Amino acid sequence: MAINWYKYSSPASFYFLAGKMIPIFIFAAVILLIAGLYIGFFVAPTDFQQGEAYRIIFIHVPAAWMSMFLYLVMAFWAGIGLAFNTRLSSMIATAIAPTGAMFTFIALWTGALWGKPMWGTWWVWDARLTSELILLFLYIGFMSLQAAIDDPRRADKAGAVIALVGVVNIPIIYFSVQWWNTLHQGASVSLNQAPAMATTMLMGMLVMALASWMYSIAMTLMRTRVIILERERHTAWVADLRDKEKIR
Amino acid sequence: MNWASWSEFFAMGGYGAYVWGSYFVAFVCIIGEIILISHRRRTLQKQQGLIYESNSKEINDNETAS
Amino acid sequence: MLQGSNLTCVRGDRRLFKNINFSLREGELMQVHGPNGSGKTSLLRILCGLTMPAVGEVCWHGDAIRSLGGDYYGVITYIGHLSGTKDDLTVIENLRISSALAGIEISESKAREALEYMGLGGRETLPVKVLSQGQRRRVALARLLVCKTVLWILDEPLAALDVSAVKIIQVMLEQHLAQGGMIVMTTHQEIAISAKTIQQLQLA
Amino acid sequence: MLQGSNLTCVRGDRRLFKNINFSLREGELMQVHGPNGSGKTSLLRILCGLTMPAVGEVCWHGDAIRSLGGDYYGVITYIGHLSGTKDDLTVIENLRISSALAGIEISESKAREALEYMGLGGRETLPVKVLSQGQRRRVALARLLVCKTVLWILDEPLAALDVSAVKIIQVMLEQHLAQGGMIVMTTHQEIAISAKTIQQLQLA
Amino acid sequence: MFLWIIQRDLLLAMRRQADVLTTLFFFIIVVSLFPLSVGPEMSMLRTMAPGVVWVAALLASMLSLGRMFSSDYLDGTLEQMLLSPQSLPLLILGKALAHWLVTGVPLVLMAPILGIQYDLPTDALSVLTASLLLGTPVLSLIGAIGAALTLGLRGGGVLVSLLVLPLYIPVLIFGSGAVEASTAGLGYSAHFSLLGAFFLVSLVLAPWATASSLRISME
Amino acid sequence: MFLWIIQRDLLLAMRRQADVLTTLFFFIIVVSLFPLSVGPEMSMLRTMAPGVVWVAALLASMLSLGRMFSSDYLDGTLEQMLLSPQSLPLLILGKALAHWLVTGVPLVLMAPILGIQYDLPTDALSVLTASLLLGTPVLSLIGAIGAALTLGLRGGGVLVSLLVLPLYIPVLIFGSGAVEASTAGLGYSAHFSLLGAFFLVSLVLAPWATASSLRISME
Ligand code: HEM
Ligand SMILES: Nc1ncnc2c1ncn2[C@@H]1O[C@H](COP(=O)(O)OP(=O)(O)OP(=O)(O)O)[C@@H](O)[C@H]1O
Ligand SMILES: Nc1ncnc2c1ncn2[C@@H]1O[C@H](COP(=O)(O)OP(=O)(O)OP(=O)(O)O)[C@@H](O)[C@H]1O
Ligand SMILES: [Mg+2]
Ligand SMILES: [Mg+2]
Repeated sequence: MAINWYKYSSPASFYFLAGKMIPIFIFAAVILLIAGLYIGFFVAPTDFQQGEAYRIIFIHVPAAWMSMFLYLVMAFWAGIGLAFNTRLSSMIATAIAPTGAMFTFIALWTGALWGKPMWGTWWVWDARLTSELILLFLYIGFMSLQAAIDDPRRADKAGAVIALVGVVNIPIIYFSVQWWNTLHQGASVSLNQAPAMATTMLMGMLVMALASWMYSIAMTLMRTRVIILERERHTAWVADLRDKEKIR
Repeated sequence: MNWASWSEFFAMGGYGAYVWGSYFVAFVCIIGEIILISHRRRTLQKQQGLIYESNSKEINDNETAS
Repeated sequence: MLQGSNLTCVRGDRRLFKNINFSLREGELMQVHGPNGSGKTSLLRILCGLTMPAVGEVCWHGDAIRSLGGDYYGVITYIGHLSGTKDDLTVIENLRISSALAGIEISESKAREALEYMGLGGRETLPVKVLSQGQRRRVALARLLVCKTVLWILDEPLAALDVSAVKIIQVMLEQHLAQGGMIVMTTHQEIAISAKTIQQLQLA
Repeated sequence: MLQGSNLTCVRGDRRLFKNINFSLREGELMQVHGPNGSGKTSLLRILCGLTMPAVGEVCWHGDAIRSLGGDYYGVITYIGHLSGTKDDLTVIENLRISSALAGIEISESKAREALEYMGLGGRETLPVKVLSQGQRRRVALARLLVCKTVLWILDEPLAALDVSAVKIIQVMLEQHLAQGGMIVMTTHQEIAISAKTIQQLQLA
Repeated sequence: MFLWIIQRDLLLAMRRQADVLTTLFFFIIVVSLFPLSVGPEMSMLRTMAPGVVWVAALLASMLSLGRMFSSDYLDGTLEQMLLSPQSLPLLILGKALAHWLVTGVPLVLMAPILGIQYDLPTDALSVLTASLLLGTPVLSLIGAIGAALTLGLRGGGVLVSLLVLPLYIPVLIFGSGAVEASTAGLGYSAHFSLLGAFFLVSLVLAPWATASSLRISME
Repeated sequence: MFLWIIQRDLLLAMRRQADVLTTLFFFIIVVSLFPLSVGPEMSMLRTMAPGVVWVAALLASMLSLGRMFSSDYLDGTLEQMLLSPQSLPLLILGKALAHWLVTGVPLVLMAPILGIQYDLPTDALSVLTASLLLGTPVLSLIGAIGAALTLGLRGGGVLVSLLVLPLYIPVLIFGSGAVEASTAGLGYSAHFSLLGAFFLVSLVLAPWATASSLRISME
């Protein structure tokens, strides 16, 4: 018989399933991270325009990608939770937000550290950079709203509304690039110098991006598990779990 | 291999501060996040006087039994 | 007919009540009793559809109220702990606007009449913020005189009222019941209402 | 000794009462009666010094209260229609802070004890905003248990309370009077308090 | 019904007499602060003008958001609104319209005068006014969502700005962008059609989102 | 006693968890709005920077004024404060201090980072921070008067700004003036001594003025 997927939409089953999956994802993340860093620092050659500073790319670009992607994933789960009143999906959305905010912060930070040597300034008010900053605000707004509401059910629903409204905003901000003269380098600047270098760099970036993926999944699962315990601490299955552990 | 020596590696062609600053902060964020989550879990356990850490096999048995 | 089946209410970590069943017919009064914090207000809000019960369903003539939406709101009047009056508006404006909100537009003279009846004569044009506690409550209750709804859900309507006002309310409730209305109410004060059937619901 | 001489209160273009005279001694209770809007709250606020009377003077042991200022505030406790609790703080924080504000710092255990006595045991760490109407009132009244003031001025202390809470308050008031305290209070509900002397002041 | 709500909110605004005036006054002060703190060079001021006016409009609109539902919430009127047989999104539309009439319209009327202070050319002035006319209703509509979500959360005043400002940003960009484009002699019809699109989208979606936020908040 | 009040207000702020953070983010967002609507030219932004940061600080402080007394008023705590045997001006000083700790201090800490985004030189940054450090307490103290006067006038949020902004303007002018003077290479000690004078005067007078305003509002 096929796996009963529906079963895993109950927090209890998800809790145990997630418990089993976390080590796998952490392991994958560590392996990929080591591989990615190795490629980034030892295989990829020096860029003749930017010198060694370009090696920031291996953290900057995956972080920037993740920051945007995680927002969409978060809004998706929050929306599912709002529409179908499934507790678990709302919890996942809540669990994704801090990780997404962290990646946004990393993208901003590494970008700033890259900007100083490249553009001679930590910050410019350019569309790409500004939109990333706004993304950070969207994450923080989502988290502060949820933190300000005591009742978890209400927090879930209110968070979902703001997350979904925020999604409408993302493409708008993203396309506003066309009205602005952008300073932020696109892919063309340093990648097309030599084909060999482009491939190793691309490889490094992709491996690091995969590592970020695995890491994000692991963190989300871990945080979801904690949230489940916090919210379901009065249910029978948590009590069962607790008793069993005490006896042992 | 790009680097003749470790010191050259750490210097990053004069951009050491920027490159390592980026990687260091990113690393701190990641570790910080992990610590925050496990801290949250531990306070929960302390509050409730519980041990949630589960032996997945035992739980599995329990699940199929029920 | 208002029916509650299997109603359970959970607040925070506390289950206030569970498995409450009742059915209320035309001309019947249900008094909800219980000590402070036993969940009377929570129950009344569930009956209005302002809160969802953790388990169970409220039905109006057989249909779940959550599926009825606006149609249900057209037949109920809820008066809670808060009076729902705006401090900055005058007494008469408050009454007319709150009635309009409930779907009944009333003329100025009709409003004056209702206020006169509630003992607020001569105070129609004062802003509500200068009124005394009991007078505010009267303004809120005046709405019962002008509305044409069947089901009244009243949360401690007598709080802050003096004896003469309690009398007025008592008569009003009895008339409503005699005309085939239904009432669900809570109160910590004693009030003797004569009605066909009075159900008593005791919480915790 | 609290004395009111010739008190007159004017609100807007309405004179609520005039020429009220009374004097209240240790161990005495004064109940202020009157229909809604007759000026009971206004009188109590005048006795606290929150409002100035249009005519007349309130004296505490012979000195006009407006000349006493902070010293007078040290001997009275006023509990009005509003509960004076902060929705976002927990029950116990509210009690401790409101006591501190009144000049008495109480320990956590003392506060818990008072709350337990008021029937709020087990709810000490809930934010006040989730409490029921009657429970909020109890939090406000818990202050009477910890304060050491002589004169209590209570505006409808029984509103929203259930019978068991009314009982608690009644005992509390009697004890205070027996210890030589003074109480001025209003209420629309019947409450039988045994005291040396009970003065009845009827407004309007 | 719809009219009753608008009428009620306007009546309340009138009752608090100086209400309309104060929003306006706030707007004027913020706009006038800049020349004070930046200095009097005209060319500089002219470049800044659309941005400053728009930011001020946005802040003025945001500042008064708290009022939109919170007093209704505290005194129980909102409960009654949720229990009204009328359509809730329509009620909300009425409230947003009243909000706009009180906060938006005065700004639109005032903008040309302030623009003159910043030495804007005449056609830039009219573009500025038009962009405000199209943009400020969007601010009221979107703001309603934020106000509804933060209802009853004390200290919501700052939280609401955190939620709403990122959503205001596109309006700000295209609103001030239109004026800049016109000063630069470029076409600004694209900006306007985008503003119009925002307006339509928010007109259709915001009342619903606000209605569900209100139900969530009152749960 | 004094400590109790501060502690209570800080506790309230903490209870609304992200409260301090939200003020901070409000500040950051407002500061970021200007480049969005004015455009990204650095030289322009540099000139605007002190004005923008100061206006934002002023707004952040003003926005949270409503909170200072109104919730205490609505739930009756304020009545109790007036009846407290403690000195009322001292209580108010405590509240103003708590307000400053929650709204002012985060801004002071954040200002250098925002200054960097606007590309301000290092010494201008330190002058900016110092001017904020001296100026923001004045904002809280003066704000308290306005908040007390508009108490109970619903919709006071905007009215308070009407009352308070004119009083804030001198602080704004000298605060941002100090930074400009330093960028222009002129002395800025005169600005600072004026700011200091404002601080002392408001420290002495504002609590009394607020106390009597409160008594008037509660009459
Ligand atoms: C605080 C400053 C910065 C921020 C917020 C930022 C943000 C971003 C974001 C959001 C992306 C993903 C965009 C996409 O996938 O289309 C990205 C990609 C990238 N960034 Fe940055 N960035 C910053 C600074 C820099 C600097 C200084 C450089 C190099 C001089 C740089 C080089 C790149 C490159 C090469 C990419 C990859 C583009 C691609 O995917 O094709 N960034 N950045
Ligand atoms: N988050 C929460 N955690 C724990 N208990 C809660 C929570 N929220 C509400 N409660 C409890 O739920 C109850 C709500 O009671 P409700 O307001 O329905 O009482 P009531 O019967 O109307 O009382 P009253 O007679 O005082 O009006 C209170 O006892 C309150 O303490
Ligand atoms: N500006 C005004 N103009 C006219 N009348 C006013 C004005 N301000 C207050 N009043 C009247 O003053 C009275 C105040 O009454 P107060 O609050 O003291 O009554 P109370 O005896 O406490 O009544 P309750 O039993 O309802 O609490 C009310 O009748 C009110 O209508
Ligand atoms: Mg109740
Ligand atoms: Mg009264």
